[in-house]
Formats: sequence, structure tokens, C-alpha cells
Amino acid sequence: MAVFVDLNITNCKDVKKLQNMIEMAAHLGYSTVAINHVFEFESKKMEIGKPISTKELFSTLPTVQGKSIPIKILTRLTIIASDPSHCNVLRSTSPSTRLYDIVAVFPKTEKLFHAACTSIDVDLICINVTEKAPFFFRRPPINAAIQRGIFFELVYTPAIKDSTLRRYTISNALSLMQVCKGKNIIISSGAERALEMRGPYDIATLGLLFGLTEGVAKAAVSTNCRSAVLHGETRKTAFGVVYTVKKTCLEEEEAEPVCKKAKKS
Amino acid sequence: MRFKSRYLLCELVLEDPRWRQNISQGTVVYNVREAIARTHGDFGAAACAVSLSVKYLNVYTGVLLLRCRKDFYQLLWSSLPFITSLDNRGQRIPCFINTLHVGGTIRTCQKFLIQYNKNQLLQLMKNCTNAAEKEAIRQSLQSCSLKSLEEPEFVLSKNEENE
Amino acid sequence: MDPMHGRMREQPKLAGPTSYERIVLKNPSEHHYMKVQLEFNGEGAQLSATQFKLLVVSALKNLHGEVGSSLPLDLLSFDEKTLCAVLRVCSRGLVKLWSSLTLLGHYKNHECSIRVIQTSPFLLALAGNSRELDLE
Amino acid sequence: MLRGLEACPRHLLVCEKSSFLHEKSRHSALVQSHYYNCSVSLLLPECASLPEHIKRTVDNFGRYYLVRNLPLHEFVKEDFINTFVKKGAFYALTYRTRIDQDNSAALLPTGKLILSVDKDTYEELGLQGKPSLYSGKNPLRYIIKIDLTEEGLAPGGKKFQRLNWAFTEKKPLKCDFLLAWDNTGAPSILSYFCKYTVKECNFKITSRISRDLPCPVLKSGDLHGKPEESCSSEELFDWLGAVSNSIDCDNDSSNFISAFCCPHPNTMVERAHLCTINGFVTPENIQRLLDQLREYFAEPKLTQWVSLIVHGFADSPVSWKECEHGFFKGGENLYSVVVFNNQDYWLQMAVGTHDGCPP
Repeated sequence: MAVFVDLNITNCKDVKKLQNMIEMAAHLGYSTVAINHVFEFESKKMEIGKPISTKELFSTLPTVQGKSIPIKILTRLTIIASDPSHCNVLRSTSPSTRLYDIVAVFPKTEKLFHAACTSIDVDLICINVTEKAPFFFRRPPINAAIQRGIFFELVYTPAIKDSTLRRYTISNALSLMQVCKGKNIIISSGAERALEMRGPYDIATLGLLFGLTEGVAKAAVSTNCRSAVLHGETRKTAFGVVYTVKKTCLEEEEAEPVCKKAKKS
Repeated sequence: MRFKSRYLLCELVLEDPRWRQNISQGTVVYNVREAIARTHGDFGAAACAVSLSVKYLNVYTGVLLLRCRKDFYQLLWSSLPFITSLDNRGQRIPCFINTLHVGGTIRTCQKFLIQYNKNQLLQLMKNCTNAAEKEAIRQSLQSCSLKSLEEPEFVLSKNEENE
Repeated sequence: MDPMHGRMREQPKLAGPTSYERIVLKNPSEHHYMKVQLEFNGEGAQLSATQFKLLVVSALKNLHGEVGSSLPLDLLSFDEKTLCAVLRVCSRGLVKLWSSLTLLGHYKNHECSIRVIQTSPFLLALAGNSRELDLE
Repeated sequence: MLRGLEACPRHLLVCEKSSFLHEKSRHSALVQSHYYNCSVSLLLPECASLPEHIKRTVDNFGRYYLVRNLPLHEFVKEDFINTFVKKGAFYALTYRTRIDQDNSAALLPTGKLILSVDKDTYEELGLQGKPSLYSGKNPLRYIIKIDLTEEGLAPGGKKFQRLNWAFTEKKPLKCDFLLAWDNTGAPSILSYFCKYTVKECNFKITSRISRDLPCPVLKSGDLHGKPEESCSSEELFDWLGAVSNSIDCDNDSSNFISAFCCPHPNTMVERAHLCTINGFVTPENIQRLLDQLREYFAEPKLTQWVSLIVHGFADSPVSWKECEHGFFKGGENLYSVVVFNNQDYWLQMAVGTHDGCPP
């Protein structure tokens, strides 16, 4: 078993609030957290901003409860994709995505979900828990995602807030579990306030309600998160290789219009 | 991919048969969902949210076939006894639901239902007072042969006539 | 071993040492125990033991319905100052209780959360938590 | 899936009865082989203050030490092995590491060094070990056992070189350690580890007197108890928990808040003394305490029995002997000894999910 990780702490302007949340995570026994920068396209040409500097947040990092080591803070980018063009940021050579440790995508349509599972280079795929699942989960894309080492993320904060959202969370989680059989699931908080966070053992128990077995539920807040972080690291380095070979990059860019033409015809 | 389901064959018993016309599949689903949410809370409601459906409803005979995910049929089953009335647009229809059979396929439920109706008819026959009634029941009994297995509707409608 | 037989042999020598016996019990506890703490954001509400129990029962009722709220549940101790409590629940209801506590987010109009400090099938284990051993 | 919601983590409770007078009595062996203890409690019914001889034993518990950032290669040094491991019972256990998340290590008084490490560390270390019993099909945790008293570990030997290389170069593991050394005459830990930050720690002793307590009636010869005659061992274990957590047992079954009550039959006890010692307690100290408890009945006492409760470390890699211990949801490993006035005793040993059956 690995250390406990919460890969989704919502970024906010209020630094004090963010600090509070990270302190709470440390207090609850999480050894690693990721600050989540949600990015939603409003216009076509929007640049992805830089992640907040984790070094400037604390002068001394809070110590993890029951350990003598300080908490580790990562950055994460979540792109809310409602149109295929939104995912281009992840394909292109945009350097801003490389600044993040983890990249996640929140597909709004079945087509994008399929694309995220099979082709887009991400570490996490967010599962919608705040409304009735707009599409059924199908086996082929999910198997492909599992093959590629991509993880599905369930967020539990909405379930704390409201009874209706709680039903959606559990029901969507159960229908996902029916297909993926508990593989490649991570559970994270998505907290916006410190009081919305819960301890890792509590979440492992909550996982049972989502249809996971005891061991797998614990892995969903520890081992699987570790794998996701490692996946993020390899994606970074793999991207680096492509980046240095400039020629291939150019070819790709040139090749793109051809593809578009092919699609149109 | 096939998801495993469970089918619950139930008997919907109304206190006053005149309410029959007012009951639709939607009413039943709504009330069953409410009952699950009451007895098993948000978790129960969520677990049965996706797959719960009424597969067949015959208001005249009161036969009701419910489908549910195999993993959670116990939640559904344990909630059914707590339904004491159906809520239909403000109307309260007193009733109860009696589970007759739980099966893995519609077919097993169908077989059971035929057998069950046969027995019911035999019971009726015992209580018959005149020859005409007896003859009618005998005829319907004959119609419940294996051949009619493929046509549950037919069997059921036969049953109706006898009521 | 025949228990009657054993007793017969023991009875005459009243003060004599007892014979060796060993019983291994697998999952013997009918109950599980949870040590929890209610936490508010800054100034919270004042609660009595009865109110706390009602809060827990209502959390169970919300998530697991009437079935959940009728689980045998006891509030063994409650400290009104620290809002720490020890709960006892039948083993079958542990997961239900735990998940309900996890998803509890409000008390009256206050935001709150319940921190599970320790859980164990043995009440005695709650008295000595090595993870709380602090030498700083 | 619904069954998963009703299941509870596995746990074991072993109850034994025997007498201190039996030649083959195992009490001493069991106390001695539960190496790492974080708290010891004495429960003396009908006792106002601790008797002098018990108090003296508690005061003579000595000290234990907390060493910061101690590299593991210190343990394989010849000097260390000769001065400590081979000269008495030396106890070391990683402090503030969690066995379900981090690497942890323990040095047993038998001279065995046991490491419980995650997969990454295991691969980096390159030492031979076994996958943990509780990590499923794809092991993510490994247990490495090294016998420091082994002949092959002499300096210059192949095995020593490999170990030293693994701990100094390949993966320089550093942890905070709790140390205890049960040999007062020999060189002190403070002077040996003067290169590192060492903190001397004292045991924390707390006493509490509960008044008017319902107390179960026990019969030393009857572990199972009989209705209306005596309580069973399990019931007692539950009750001990209630007393230790100062839980009110005087409820009736219709009480809304709690229907918890003392097992039947019971008698009212005017007062009960509960003394708790927190810290890194060695089995030797517990053994001495147990011997003193036996002495307690040398003079006639009002009570029939007294009890000694010992809690193990939830994050220790072993529970009893070298039996692997893990943390799932509680990491329980504890035992209690009930000493009767006729030198009979009951022993109750409890473990949680990731643990073997107590010996």
C-alpha cells in the first residue's frame, strides 16, 4: 500500500482558504494532494494559465498527521470538454499543460468520453456525479482506458452537500463499476472548503457504497492515485521526447489540415 | 454486454377494484421508487435508479412484473411490503403488493404465472355452484396448455374473463 | 472436551489450579465501536448527547433509510466540550454507519463534519491508540 | 455487493485459562514475545491507591529513547551488534511511520531486523524478502527479515557487504526510531548514538479512580461463564473496554442514548483503580509488573481478581513473535491478563484484520 493521496483540491483565489484545505488534508493523513485548476472554454482561443506556485503557498509545509514528513503538493489541470476542439490543447505542443503534474479531462458527451478513453493523452477522466449520467458506460472504451493506464475519478464532495447529488453520485458510480469491475478507480474530494474533506479510511469505507471491495476501495485513495501520479510523470517525459524532435512536430502540424479535410468530405 | 437482472412477479391487490383504471406503469414505478427511498434511503434509491422498471402490468388481474439489477433486488424486494397505498396525482389508493415469484428471466416468471393461475382456477372450480360456471373454468383450464406458453397475454386475458 | 466431565474433576480439589483451556473465536464481536469527533467551522453549535444521537440517526436515515435508522446503535459516551463520542453499532451495520457519518455535512444550519478517530471490534482497543502517542 | 455492506473486518479473540502454578504455563512466553507495547494499564477493583511494591515497579520502568533520522546501516554495524544486540534485549521500532503506507522497521530483542517496505523501496534495496501476506495478488508490500546474530554477518563477509551497500548506497533509508535497552549496566543509548538527535523520554503515568462501578463476577475455572453464575471471558473483555474508556455501564435497555450495560451477574464495587502507563514499554517491564500483580494477593484482598491490559503498536510489523502484523482499519493487537487470587489467570489476546492468530 502506498501513502494516501487526494488528487482534487479545488484551486481558489483565496490563498487562506487554500492553505486551510491543505492543512486539513495533512491533518487527516493525506501525504500528497493536488491542487485542481479547472479550465472551461468560454471562447475558442483561450490560453491555459500557469498553475499556482506551490512553493509560495507555505513557508513551511504542514506535517502529515502521525508522520514526520511534510505534505507534498502537486498541481493538476482539469479541462472541461464539451466540444472536440477543446481537447486540442492536450494534443498540441502547448507548453502550459506541461507545467501541471496531472492532467485530467471531464468529457461532457459520449463521443468525447470515447476519445478521452482511447486517444487523448491524459491521466484522469472525471466521471460526472452531479447529474444523471448523460450516456451509458460502454465496455470497449473503458477497457481501452484501463489498458492505457488511465484512471477514472469519482468526487465525493457533492455527495456531502445534497441528497439529490448524493443519489447521482452513488448511482453513476455503481453503473461505472458494473462495467469497469472496480479497476482503475480513484476517489478524491473535490473540496472547496476544509470541512468538506474526509479522512482516507472514511473514503475507503465510502468506496464500498460505490460497489468496490474492501481492498480495492483502499487502493482507490492510495495505490491507484500513486499510479496516476506516475502516469503523469511519464506523460511529461514522453512529451519531452516529442518536443525535442522538432521535425516530427512540424509534420504533425502539417498533417492536421489533411485530417480535417478528410473528415469534411 | 448483458447485465444480469432479477424479475419480481408480484400481485397488486387493491382494496377497491374500482381504482384499477387510474393505475399506470408510471404510477407503480414512482411509488416503488418512493418506497425504496424510504426504506433504504439515498443509497437504495441510487442503487435502483438505473435499472428499476415495470416490465408488465395488468391492472385487471393485478399482475405486476418488476425488473431490477441482480445485485440489488433484495433492496427492492424488502421495500415492497412497505407499500400500503399508491399515490396517483394526489389520490391515495390503498393497496398492497404480494410477491409471488423471483426469477432470473422473464420466462421463468411466465411459467410460474401460468402454474399459479392454473391453481387459482382449480380453486375456483371447487367453489362453483352451477354447471355453466364449471364449464367456463374447464375451458380456460384447457387453454393453459404448454402451447400457450408463448402467449402470456392470452392466458392472462382468459383469467380476466373468469373474474 | 466434555464440559461436565471437566467440572467433575475440578470440583473436589477446590483450591487447586485450573486446567489449561484455550478458545479461539473468529469474529466474536457482535458490535463495532467507533470513536468520532464532530467538527464545526469556527463557532459551532452546542449539542447535548441526545441531540448528537439524533444527528447520527438522521444521517443514517438519510443515507440508508428506515432500515439504516433502525440499526442497533448506542452512544456510549459523549463529551459536550470536545464533541467527542464513542458509538457502538452492531457489526452488520458498521459500513452503513460509517458511510453515513462520512456523508454528513450539516447540522441545523451549520456546516459540520464527523471525523472518525478510530474504529475497532474491541472496545478495549479504543483506550490505547498508538497512533496518538505523541512525544514532541 | 450488498453482502459487502454488511460484512465487517475480520478479527480474532483468543481466550485462555491456566494457572501460574502450572509448570508449562505459557504466560511468560506470551508476554515476552509481544515485543512492542505502547500502553499498559492496571485495573485494581476495591483499591484506593496503588500498593507500594507495584508503584515501585512502575517507577523503575526506566526510560526509552527517540532517535531522529537514524540510518538503517547503523543496525548492521559490528560495533552496534556487539554492544547491544548480543548483550541483552534491544528494542527498536520506527516512530510515526504507518505500516499501511510507509516503510517501517523493527529490531527484535532476538537480533532479527524486520523491514516492512513498499514495492519501490524493496526493488531499490535489492535484498531478499517475501511479499506481505496481506497484499493480495500483486504484492505492493514486502517483508525483509535479517538475522543480525548470524555468523555470515561478520564484517568482510559477503552478506555484510551486501547489507551495508544496500543501506548506505543503494537506498539510504532513514527513520525516526523508538529505542529501548533493557540492560542498565551497559553503555547507554545516549552516548552510543551521540551523533544523532536523541531524545530521552519518560513514561506518562495516569491514574483514575472510578466509583460505584458494576463489576462482573468471574469464576476462574469457567472461561465460558454460566447464566446467573459467572461472566464469560468475552463479556469481561468488553467490560474492560468500557472501564478503560470511562463509559457508563448503568443503563437500562429502553434508554434512547445507550443501552449498554455491564454483563450479568455483577456486583457493585465501591471503587476501582485504573493506572495507565504510556510509552515504549518493553516486555521485561510488563513481566515484572505481572509478577508484582501476583504478589498483590499475598495479603487478603476484597477483590477476587485484578487485571493487566497491554496495547501493542498498531504500526508494528510484528504482533507476537515474528507473526506479521498489518493495519487495515484498526491495527489492533492487544492482550489482557486477569490474575485471580488463587494464582489462576485468564489471558485474552485480540488481533485485527491483517494479523495472524496469536500463538
